[in-house]
Amino acid sequence: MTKITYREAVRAGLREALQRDSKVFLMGEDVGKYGGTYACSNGFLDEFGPERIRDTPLSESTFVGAGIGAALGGLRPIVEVMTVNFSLLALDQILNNAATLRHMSGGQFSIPLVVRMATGAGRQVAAQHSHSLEGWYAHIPGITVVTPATVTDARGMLLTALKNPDPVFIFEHAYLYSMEGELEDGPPAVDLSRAVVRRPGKDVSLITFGGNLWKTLAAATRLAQDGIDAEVVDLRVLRPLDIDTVLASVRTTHRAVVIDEAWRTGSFAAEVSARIMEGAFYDLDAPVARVCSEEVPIPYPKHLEDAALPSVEAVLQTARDLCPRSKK
Amino acid sequence: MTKITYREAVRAGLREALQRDSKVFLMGEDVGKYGGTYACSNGFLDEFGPERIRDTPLSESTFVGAGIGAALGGLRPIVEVMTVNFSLLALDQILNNAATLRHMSGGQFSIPLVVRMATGAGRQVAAQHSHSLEGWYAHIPGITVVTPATVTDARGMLLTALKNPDPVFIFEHAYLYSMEGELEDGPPAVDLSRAVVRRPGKDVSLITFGGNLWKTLAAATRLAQDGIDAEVVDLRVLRPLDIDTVLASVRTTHRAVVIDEAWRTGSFAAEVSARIMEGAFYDLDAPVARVCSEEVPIPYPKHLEDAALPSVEAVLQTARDLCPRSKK
Amino acid sequence: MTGPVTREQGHAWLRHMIRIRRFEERAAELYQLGKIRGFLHLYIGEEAVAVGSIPLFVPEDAIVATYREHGHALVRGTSMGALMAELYGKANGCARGRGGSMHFFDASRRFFGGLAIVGGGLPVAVGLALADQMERRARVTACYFGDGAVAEGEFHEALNLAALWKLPVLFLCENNLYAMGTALTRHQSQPDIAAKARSYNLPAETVDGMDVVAVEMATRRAIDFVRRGDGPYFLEYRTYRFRAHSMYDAELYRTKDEVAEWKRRDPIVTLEQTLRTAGLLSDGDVQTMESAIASEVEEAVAFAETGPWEPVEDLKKDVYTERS
Amino acid sequence: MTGPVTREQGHAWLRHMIRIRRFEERAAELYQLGKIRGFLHLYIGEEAVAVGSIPLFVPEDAIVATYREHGHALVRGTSMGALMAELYGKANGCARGRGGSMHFFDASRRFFGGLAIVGGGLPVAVGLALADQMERRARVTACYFGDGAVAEGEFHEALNLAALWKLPVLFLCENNLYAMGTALTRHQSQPDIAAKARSYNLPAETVDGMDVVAVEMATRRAIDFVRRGDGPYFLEYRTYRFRAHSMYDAELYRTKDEVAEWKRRDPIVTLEQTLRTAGLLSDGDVQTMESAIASEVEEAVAFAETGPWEPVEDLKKDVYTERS
Ligand SMILES: Cc1ncc(C[n+]2csc(CCOP(=O)(O)OP(=O)(O)O)c2C)c(N)n1
Ligand SMILES: Cc1ncc(C[n+]2csc(CCOP(=O)(O)OP(=O)(O)O)c2C)c(N)n1
Ligand SMILES: [Mg+2]
Ligand SMILES: [Mg+2]
Repeated sequence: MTKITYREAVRAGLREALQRDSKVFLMGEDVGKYGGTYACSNGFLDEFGPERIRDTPLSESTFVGAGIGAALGGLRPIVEVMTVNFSLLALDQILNNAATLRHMSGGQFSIPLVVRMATGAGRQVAAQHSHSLEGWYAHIPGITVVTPATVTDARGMLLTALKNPDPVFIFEHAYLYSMEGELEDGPPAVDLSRAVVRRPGKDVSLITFGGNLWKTLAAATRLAQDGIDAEVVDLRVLRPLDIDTVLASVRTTHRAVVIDEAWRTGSFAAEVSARIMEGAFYDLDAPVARVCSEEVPIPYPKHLEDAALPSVEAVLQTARDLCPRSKK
Repeated sequence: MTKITYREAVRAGLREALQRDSKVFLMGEDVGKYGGTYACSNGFLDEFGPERIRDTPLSESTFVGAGIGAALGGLRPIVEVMTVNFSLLALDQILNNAATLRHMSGGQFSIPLVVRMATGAGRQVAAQHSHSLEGWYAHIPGITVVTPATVTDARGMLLTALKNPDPVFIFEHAYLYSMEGELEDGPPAVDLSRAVVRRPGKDVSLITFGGNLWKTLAAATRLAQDGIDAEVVDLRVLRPLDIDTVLASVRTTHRAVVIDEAWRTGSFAAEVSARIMEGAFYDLDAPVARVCSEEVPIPYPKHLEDAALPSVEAVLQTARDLCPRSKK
Repeated sequence: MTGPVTREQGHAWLRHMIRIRRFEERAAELYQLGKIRGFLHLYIGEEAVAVGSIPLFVPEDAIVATYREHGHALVRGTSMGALMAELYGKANGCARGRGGSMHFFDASRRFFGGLAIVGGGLPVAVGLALADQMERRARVTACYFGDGAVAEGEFHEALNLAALWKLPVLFLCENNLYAMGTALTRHQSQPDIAAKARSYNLPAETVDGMDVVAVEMATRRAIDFVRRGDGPYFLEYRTYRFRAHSMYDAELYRTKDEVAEWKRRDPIVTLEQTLRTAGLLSDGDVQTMESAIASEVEEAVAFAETGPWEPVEDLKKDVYTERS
Repeated sequence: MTGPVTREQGHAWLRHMIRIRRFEERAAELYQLGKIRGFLHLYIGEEAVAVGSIPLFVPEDAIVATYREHGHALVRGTSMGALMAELYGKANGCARGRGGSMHFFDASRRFFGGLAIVGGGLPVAVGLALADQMERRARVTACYFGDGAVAEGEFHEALNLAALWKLPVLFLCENNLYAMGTALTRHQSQPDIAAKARSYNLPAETVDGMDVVAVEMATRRAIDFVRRGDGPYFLEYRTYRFRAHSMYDAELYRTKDEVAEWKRRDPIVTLEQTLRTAGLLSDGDVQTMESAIASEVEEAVAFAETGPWEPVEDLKKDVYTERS
C-alpha cells in the first residue's frame, strides 16, 4: 500500500496506459503544454510527445467527435473534457454518435473511447462551473458511466476502461484531486461492474458514489457514535447499475438513504430509490430517503454553497429520522 | 367545443400570441418559408411578416442563445427547436444561461423566453430522431417544463407560458400533431402548475404525461373490462412537479404505474416513483412500477420500434400484475 | 460538359447515375405503398456528385455521409439489395434494418453512415483522419454534408481542427442551395462557401456539381492533395435537389420555374447528350443499361420483400459489444 | 502611441487603468489571505482595451463580457465597492455575492455579465442586438471575448447570424495570444482573427490593444458604424495578460522573456510616458491619482469587509421570479 493523492492516481493510470499501448493517446484542452487543468498530465508532453498528448482548441463537440472517429479508425483515445460543465457542448456527439453508432449500424462498429471529466462543486466556482451531471450520462444506453471515489479506482478504472470495447465515461470529482488515499500495490484488477460496500453495517444503508462517498463515510462514523450502524455502499458504476449489491444491503438494513450531489428532481438518486422500490419494497421498514443538492444554481459564497450541497449534517439527520427511536 | 387537431391547436395558440402582443415573435429553423416542419406556422410569414416569423440558419446554440438575449432585451421570443433531438446542441445555453442568469445575478434579470420543441418516437425515424429527453430538462432549476397532451393544453399552455416571467419549455409529442381533440371554447385559462386526473378510478393510478397519455387512457379502458378501475393522472407539468395531485391519487388507489417514453434508467418516471416513495410509502399496497422505453437506441422497423416503446399491452400487464388477484 | 470522356468511363458514370435514379424512383413508389416509412430523402438531381467522386476513393479510404446518402452507398459498392432491404427495415439490410433510409452503414466498405444530425459527421470524419495520420496510413476520409451544415458550429470547429493538424480529410459540401426550405442566401452571410472554407487556411474550390466530368476532375485533384499528406481540402459542389426535402413538402420556398430551370441541367440527360454527341452512346446502349438496372432494382425489391425481420428478441443486441 | 491626447482625456484613461490595476493587485493579495476564493482571472496588462472602449458606450448600450471582466465592470461605472464585495461573496456585491469574480452583473448599467462558458456570451449578445433592431433602437451591444472563444462553434454561428441579419452588435475579441496555456497558433489554423471575421462578410480590424489611443479610435469608428444601422462590426485587440491564467498556473507554456517583452509595453507606463512627454502629466498628478485610487480601493475593501452575507434562507430566492 502506498499513500498517494487522487491526482497522482489518475496520473499513474494515464502514464501506465500510455506506456502499455502505443495506440493510446490523450487529447483535450490544455492537457499538454499547460500540464492539465488539474495537473494530471503534467510532464506528459515531454515524456510522450505532441502526437500522443494533444492540446485541442476550445471545441468540445469536435474534439469529442474526433475521439469517436479516432476510435472508429482503430486508435484508443482518452479524451479529457476539462469539466462536466463544458461537456454539454459535446453532448450531441456523445448521445447521437458515441452511444448509438454500434446499435444502429447493426453491430458493425465499435467505439473504444474513454472520456474523462471533472465533475461536482465545493470549490466556490459558482453557478456555471459546479454541475453534477453524471446522472444524465447514466441515462444513455450504449455507454458505461463510472465515478471513481478512491485512489485505487481512480487509477484502475481508467485501465479497465481501456479494455472496454465501448465508450466509457469517467467522472472524477474535482474536490478529490488533492485527497490522499491508500493505493493497493500490484497490478490493479478493477472492474467496471460492481458496487462495493465500503463500510458494513446493519441499521441503515447509505448509498452514494464519487466525491460524496467521503462525506457519507464521515456521517457513518458519527452515526456509530449515536449507536446507529450504517452500511455505506459506493455505487462506483452508474451504468450499468449494480442493483443487486444495493438490494442485498437494503434487505439487511431495511432502510436506505441515497446521497447524490445532483439537484434532487431527476437526480440519479431518484433512479436508485425507484429501483429499491421495485426490488426490495417488502423489505423496507421506512421509505428510502434522498440527500441531494438544493434546486438552485450553485452560489459562490461558501456558506451558500455549503447550504446548497449535500452535507454530513444532512446525511446524519436524514439517517437518524429513518431509524427507530430506540436507536437514537 | 370544437374538434380540431393538435397541430391546429398549437397554431391557434401561436397566432393568438402573435396577434395579442407585438413583442412576440417566432424564431427557428424553417418556421417561415417552409411553413414549419410540422406545419404549425404555415402561412404566418405572410400574415405577420419576416421580422416576426424568422427563419434561422441551422445553429441551435445560437438561435436559442439569441432568444435568451432578445428576452433580456425586452422582447417575447418563442423559439422553436425543430425537435428535442437537436436541442442538445443548445443545451449549454439553456442550462448555463437561460436557467441560471436570474439567480446568479442576484435577481437582476428575467428571461421571459418560450422554447417549443417536438419530442418522442413512434414515427419510424430511427435512433437519432426518436429521443424523449423532457426528463433531462425537468432536472434544471430555473425553468418550467410542460408537456401538453390535449388540444386545450396545446393552445393554452403556450398562451400561459407567455405570461411567465421565466423560461418555459414546451414539449409537443410529434405523434400528437395529427390527433384530433375537443377544444374548449372561450378564453383559455390554462395553468402551468397542476397535474390533472384525466380519468378517475379507485384501483390503481396510472401516471403519465405528453404523448403517452393516450396509450395510458386506452389501457385504462381495457383494464375496466377486466374489472380494474384505473385512475389516469396527466402530470402536464414536469417542473415544478405537482406531486400533491399524484399523492392524492395514490392515497386512494394504493397502487401506481408510471408511464414514460424515456429510457428506464434515469427516466422522469424514476423521479415520480421516488416522490411517491417519499410522500406516500405507507399508503402503498404494492411497489410503484414503471413502464418505460427499453434501453436501446430506437430502431427504425415498426415491430422493433413498437417493442422498444411503452405499449398499451405493457401498461395493461403491469397494472394487472400490481392489482390483487380478486381484481383480475 | 467539361472535358473529353472515354466510352468506358462515360458508360460507368451513366450506369451509376441511372442506378441511383431508378433505385430512388422505386423507393418513392414503395413509400407511397407503405413499404418504406419514416423519413426518405431523395438524392434525385444530385447524382453527378456521388457518381463523379465516390469511385475515386480506394477501399481503404473512409466515407462519412448524411441522411441523403443512398447514392453514395450505391456507388461505393454496397449491393442495391442490401440498401433496399435497409429501406424496408429488414434484417438483410445494410444496417440489419435498424437504420432505414437515413442510416446506411457498411463497415466492409468503410462507409460510416448515414448520420442524421446536420453537421454531426464532420467531427467524426476529422477523427477518422486523425487515426490515419497517427498510423501513417496514406488514406483519405471523405466527408459529405449539405450547405445547411455550413452554419452549424461543428463545421467551424472541424475545419479549424483539420487545418490546424493538417489531417487527411476531404470536406465535400453538396450545396443544393437549400437547407430544407431555407435558401443559401437566407442562412449564410457569406454564400460563397468555398471562400468561407478558405478562411480556415485550407484550399477550397467550387465545382459544377451537375457535370460529372467536372466533379471527377476536381475531386481527383483534391484526393491527390490529401493523400500526399498536404492536409485537408474542401470542395463545394453546386447542385440541386429536384424533389421535396423529404417525401412530403409543399415546396413553398422555391418556384416551379426555378426547379424547371435546374431540371434542364439534369446530370443524366447532360451526360447522355455529351456521350451521344461524341458518338459514344447509342439508343441500344441506353436500353441495355436501363433494362439491366430495371432488373437490378426488381431483384433488390425482391431481396427486400423476402428478407426476414430482425427477431424482437434481438432488440437489445449490440447496444454493447458482447464479450466472450 | 497613436495620436494626440488632451489632458483631460489622458488623465481619465490613466485613472481608469490604474484603478483596474490597483483593484486587481489588491484582489490578488486578498486571494492569498483567503478572503476571495474560487477562480480569480486578472486583467492586468490588458487594461487599455476596456479603458479605451467602454467609455464610448452610452448607458442604453449593452455590455456582455467574460469571466475576465473586472476591468469592464469598473470602467462601465459599477462602484468598486460593489465589485470588491462581489469578490468576497457579500450580499452588497453587484450580484448579491452569488457570482464572485467570474459573474459580475449590473442591470442598471446594462452589464450582462460575467459569463464563464467560453463562447457562451456571443449568442446572448446577438439576441440583445436583435431586440434593439426589432424595437428600432439605435443601440449597440458590445460583446467581449477572448481568442480562445474564436475556436468554439458559437463564434461561427453568432457571427453568421449577426452578419446575415445585420444586427447592431460589436464583436470585441481580446486576443491575448493564449487560451489558458494554448497559444493562438496552436489553436487557430488561421491566426489572423480579423481575417477570419471578415469571412462572415462583416468589417473587421486589428488594433493594438496595448495602446489606449488606438483602442479608442478604432472602437469609436466601429461604434459609429454599428449605431448607424450598418450591421455588426468586429475588432481584434492585440493584447497580453501579464499574470497567470487564473490565480495559480505554472506558466509552462510561455517564456519569462516573452512576458518581459510584453511588460515593456505596459499600457499604463506607455500612456504615462506619452502624457509626460507632451507635458500633460506631472509627478504630482500621478501621486494625487494614486492616492485617490488607494483610498478608493481601501474603501472598497472596507465596504466588502463590512458587508453582510446573504442569509441562507434566501438561497432559493430568484431561481424563479416571485409573483405577487
Ligand atoms: C442539427 C440538426 N438540426 C436540424 C435538423 C433537421 N434537418 C434535417 S435535414 C435539414 C436540412 C439540411 O440541409 P442541408 O445540410 O443543406 O442538406 P440537404 O438536405 O440540402 O441535402 C434539417 C434542418 C437536423 N437533422 N439536425
Ligand atoms: C466552453 C468552455 N471550455 C473550457 C473552459 C475552461 N476555460 C476557461 S477560460 C479558458 C481559456 C479561454 O481563453 P480565451 O478565450 O483566450 O480568454 P482569456 O482567458 O485569454 O481571456 C478555458 C479553456 C470554459 N470556461 N468554457
Ligand atoms: Mg442543402
Ligand atoms: Mg486569450
